[in-house]
Amino acid sequence: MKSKRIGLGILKGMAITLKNALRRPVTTQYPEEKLDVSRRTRGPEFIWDKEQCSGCMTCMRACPQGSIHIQTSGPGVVAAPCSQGCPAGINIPAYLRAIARGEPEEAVAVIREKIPFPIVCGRVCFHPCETKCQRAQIDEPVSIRVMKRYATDHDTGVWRERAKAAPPTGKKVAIIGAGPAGLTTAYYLARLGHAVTVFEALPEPGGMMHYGIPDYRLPKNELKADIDEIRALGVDIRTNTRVESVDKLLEQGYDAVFVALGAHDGMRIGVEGENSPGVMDCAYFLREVSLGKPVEVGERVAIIGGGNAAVDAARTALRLGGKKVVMLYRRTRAEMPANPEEVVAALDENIEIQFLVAPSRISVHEGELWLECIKMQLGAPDESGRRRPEPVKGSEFTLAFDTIIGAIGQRPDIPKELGLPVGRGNVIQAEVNTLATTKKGVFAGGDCVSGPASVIEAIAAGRRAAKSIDLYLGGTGIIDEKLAKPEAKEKPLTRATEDRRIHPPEVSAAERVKGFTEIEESLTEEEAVTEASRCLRCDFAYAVDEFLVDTGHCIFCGLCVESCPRHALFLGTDYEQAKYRRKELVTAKEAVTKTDKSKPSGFARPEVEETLPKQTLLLDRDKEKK
Amino acid sequence: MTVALSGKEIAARLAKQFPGSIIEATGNTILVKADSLPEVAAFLKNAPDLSFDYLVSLTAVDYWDYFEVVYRLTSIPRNHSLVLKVRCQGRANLHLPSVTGLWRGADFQEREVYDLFGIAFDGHPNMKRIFMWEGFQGHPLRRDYL
Amino acid sequence: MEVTEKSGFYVYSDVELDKNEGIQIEALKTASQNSIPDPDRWLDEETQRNILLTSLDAILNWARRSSLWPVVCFPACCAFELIATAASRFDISRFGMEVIRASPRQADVMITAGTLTWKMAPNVRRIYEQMAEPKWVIAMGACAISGGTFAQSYSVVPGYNRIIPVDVYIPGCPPRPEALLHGIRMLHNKIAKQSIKQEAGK
Amino acid sequence: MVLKAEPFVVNLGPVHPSTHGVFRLRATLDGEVVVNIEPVIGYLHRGIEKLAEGRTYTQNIPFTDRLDYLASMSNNLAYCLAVEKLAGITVPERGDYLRVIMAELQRLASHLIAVGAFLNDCGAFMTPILYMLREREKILDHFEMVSGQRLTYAYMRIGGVSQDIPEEFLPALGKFVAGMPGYIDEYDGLIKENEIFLARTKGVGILPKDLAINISASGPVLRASGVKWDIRKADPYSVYDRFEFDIPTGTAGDCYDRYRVRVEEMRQSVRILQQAMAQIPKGKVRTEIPLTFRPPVGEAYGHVEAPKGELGFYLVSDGSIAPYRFHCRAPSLINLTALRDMMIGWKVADAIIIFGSIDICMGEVDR
Repeated sequence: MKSKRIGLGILKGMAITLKNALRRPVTTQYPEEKLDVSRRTRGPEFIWDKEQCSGCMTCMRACPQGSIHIQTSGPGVVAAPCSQGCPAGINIPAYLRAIARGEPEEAVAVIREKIPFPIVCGRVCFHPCETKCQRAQIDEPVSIRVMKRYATDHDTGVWRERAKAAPPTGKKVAIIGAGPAGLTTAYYLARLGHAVTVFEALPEPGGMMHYGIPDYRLPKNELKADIDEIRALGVDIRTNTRVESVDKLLEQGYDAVFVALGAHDGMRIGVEGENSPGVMDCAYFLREVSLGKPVEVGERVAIIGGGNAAVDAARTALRLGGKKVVMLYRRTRAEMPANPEEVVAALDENIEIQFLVAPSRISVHEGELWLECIKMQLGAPDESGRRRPEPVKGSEFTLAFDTIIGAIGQRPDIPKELGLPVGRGNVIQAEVNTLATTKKGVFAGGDCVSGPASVIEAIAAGRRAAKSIDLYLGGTGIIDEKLAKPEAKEKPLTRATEDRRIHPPEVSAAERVKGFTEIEESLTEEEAVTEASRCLRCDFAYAVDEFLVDTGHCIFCGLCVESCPRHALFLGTDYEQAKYRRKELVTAKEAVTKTDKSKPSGFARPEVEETLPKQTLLLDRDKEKK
Repeated sequence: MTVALSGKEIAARLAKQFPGSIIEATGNTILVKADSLPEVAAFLKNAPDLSFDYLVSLTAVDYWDYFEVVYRLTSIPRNHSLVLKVRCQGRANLHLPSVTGLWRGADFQEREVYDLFGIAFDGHPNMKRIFMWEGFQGHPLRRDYL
Repeated sequence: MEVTEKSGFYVYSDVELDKNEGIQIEALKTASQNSIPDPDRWLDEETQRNILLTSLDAILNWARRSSLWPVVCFPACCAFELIATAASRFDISRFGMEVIRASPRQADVMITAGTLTWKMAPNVRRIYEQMAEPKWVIAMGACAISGGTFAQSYSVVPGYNRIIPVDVYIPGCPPRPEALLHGIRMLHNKIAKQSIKQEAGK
Repeated sequence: MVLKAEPFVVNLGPVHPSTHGVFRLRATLDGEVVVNIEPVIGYLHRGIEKLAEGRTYTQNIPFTDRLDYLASMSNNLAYCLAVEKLAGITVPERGDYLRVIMAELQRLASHLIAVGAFLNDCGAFMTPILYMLREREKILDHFEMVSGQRLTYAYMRIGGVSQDIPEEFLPALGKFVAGMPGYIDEYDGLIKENEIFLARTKGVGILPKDLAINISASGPVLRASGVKWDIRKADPYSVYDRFEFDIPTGTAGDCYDRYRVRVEEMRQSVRILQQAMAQIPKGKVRTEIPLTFRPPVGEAYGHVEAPKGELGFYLVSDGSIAPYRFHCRAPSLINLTALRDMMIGWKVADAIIIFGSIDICMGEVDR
């Protein structure tokens, strides 16, 4: 206390007494005393999710108080949910707008900014973007993949003129494996001026894009078009070349090595008799078919597994002469990892899928394979969240087949002599962000690190690898480039009438099983423009800088929260976060004083009424929460 | 269930009893001339088979050309209901006969209508403002009051 | 004034009373077109403080804030959250405030729990004026801050600070008891910073 | 010897602890006897009816919360019923059951305050109302569980309720409903035969049956005078026709009867709650309608039996997104008409009790 300075003993004593007297009893320590507050409490604070908010101003319209103020600063700052959903981060709304304007070549330029395989992705991508599409809140998501396909079909190559080639850096990079990850890395590193050599063990580049995806989904010449663009950059792709050791490559003068071997080793079914003739694994089967080798498929084919590869194998088997193709899966359709569209297509082609069935033994009887199966039932969920199948006792039965294809998964086949650390699941261990391995100058990515994944994820891994390899080689690590021309200012789409998505025309099921011709056909321009115009332009939505609720006026009725189509707004429940900002409130109050009293609040005024949409959909948000 | 009586039937009876008192009848509503309101209301209250002894609510609506005063009547012993409407043309110096003599429940409600719409009820014992203070300018619930 | 016997219905007092009231209301309404600035001199940190006075301030402020007695001013909805705060579950008496005084002369703080109309304004003003110094005002709820949901109405005062100076604002419609307690704690903090010198200079 | 006293005027309120808000009673006294009173109201007139004409139908729901802030759910219900009548919207069955559950819980909460405040006015300062508030807090917890607010819920929507109840709601309600009759018995046992209470309330402030009907009294005030009139039975709305319950009526129409009727109504509410909880079906809770919608041109009157009496909303639509006229038939205002007849001739101390026995809410009186 300051009384020390005075030096009077009496005051000092008084001070101590005071200090004790001023000590507050514990019970008065608000907010340490916490009451049980219900989880639906409409507390004193608004939680606003900037990422989700599109500035559609529905909340402003719903507010009876007019106490919501949104400050916007021009469009196009927010990353749209679809772009966030895309592993490669393509600016999806931008290319949809380009298509809607009737400029598909600009759309390709936008896509090319992030991925070097637009043609491939336009056909086989599993579109994680579409699951994030906000249009689903109104009717159905936009067919983003089909739009990409349409754009590449009408590409004029405008982007090539805008691409800038960097001067050679004199660094050499070796890439092992010419799959999507390896070729993406090669593409970007070549763009940055490095000399890139790609080593491929198989006769054709493309990896799983070539050897895993059947022709009816991705014709080989389309894949070649994309790879040719990479070759055109001066990337040296050496096929039929197997790399023995990474160290040898480094000795040969390569400054960095990127290992992208993929996952080509089909997993064994693991039952008795799996080595019988006529039993094969899916990766081998698809690869042999792609290589053009004659593969003998009997009339009755069983596919064991429920992944995408299993569906591909089943549909390929059907085209190679299988009359009765049966897929056996040990869980139910809900748990099937295969893309639902593919499953539907397979069912259309009269492929039978038996659920909750697991094989237990294979035996050969007079030229036919007897597959002993057992019925399963779903038990408690395992660590992956899927319910674990359990066999039902006494439910064994036997089916007869000519060919059995096991498609229960693939894993990387990493040769020991490569000299890289291999972890659980036979994958190479690499750092998550930089993809660097323990060996200096050696990077690894793609399926051989993550386990079997999708093309777009491999491309994303390739982009990460290119960034970190460039940084390692002394570059900036910036691989993005501007290929599309800048857009004119536009507004977000806030009024949407209910509409269905457009499905591309397909060859009929009876026709398509006859051969390997591509199933899906391209859209007409009119259809593509209509579909692309359905985009809500979430990125363009007013970029909301600040979301202010005048708590001096707010009555916490919750109508804004209820009306928000994107769940970007919540009424907070955390009382410790509650702010009673005195000064700000006073300022807000001054604004109130200036309100024009002749106008009633709310939006029932005739001039504002005109601007209201005819139909605002109310969302059943409880359904979503569950 | 409270039965909503047919306005047309009641109107026919009333027209016989008090010729020229009814303007129109729709649904369970009858529109009565302002002059004949006291006798019509008294009849509705006292007729043994109607006995509207309970005035549920009394209010007014501003339709720009005229004001419409709405009397919502219910009979507790018979459990049926009827809506009585009276129109008041013009916008200034409005007068209607009071029904406080029949239903004293109209006391505060008529004062409310006087205060907020400016319709004076003749015969009301204490016709003065109820919500707003003396000296307040205008009648807030009129459509032209901002 | 004339009053008849019990037999007669409808005997009403003189209309003069109402007219006088109306004149008062209109006068107050004309006089309070602008809001009164908040008494926030306490925000100015560290004015020249005498050490002795600081200690005296500490004692005085401790005494003052430890037993704030609110005055009855319960116009509307917020009153029931105030009553709930006073009741056993939230227990305002932990702050020495359980004595809610009906007489303004025995109270230090006015918790304005509800919408204020112009008709009511002279009465609230009078209650505030009758309170003994030092006195504080907590504006509880949206209506007290700005008129809240009725701010556009013809008869509602847009905020108590048109009539009386307000010290603490608590948003909410109505604020939960926890929020009210928080506001009271804020007022305590404010009182702790006050100085007897400033009051003398008022 | 009779002392002749000069009559004098006493102002009770508008700020007075026993006026239940900003109510003013201009009483003329002869000594201690009330010879004349004049209720002066309007101290809380916020112009809700005018403001409502400028907002959409959905945006008006928060206003109805603030009419009778002790019974927000009942107000929401009455307004939503009126709009649904106007626009011809039906409510899913589960929504209807939830509405009934909320309305009956609200009746319990409102009557608890009514009884507690009434006893407060009788001179039992603070103690009884603290017990009543204890139970009221439990009910508010249930409301908070479904709507997030403690007093102004805005829970009901046109076409149902805003959201389904959380899983833990019905078990919690079951626990509360099981305990509630015990609590009611506890209060009633303490109060109903209390000598002082009987002396102060029996025969005080009698409202005869004919007069009660004539002044359009409703709710417990009307029923205490011996009129068996309850909108839930007389004109069943929502799903009230599926429940068994009784209408308590008084015989004398004095303050004591009004107290007894309220306590008995609480017991009946518990009965309805038990039945509703047993019957509640699964399914949707609201018919989805746009946030801003235009009902056809016309008018509608929807009414419910609110805790304080018949609460009705009279809506006139001109086909736009906002009501053309929004009128609220407020039970408290009309029940106040009886005040004068009940008070004259009694002493000032009795006047306070009579006033307390009507159970008014100023937000609804003044609107």
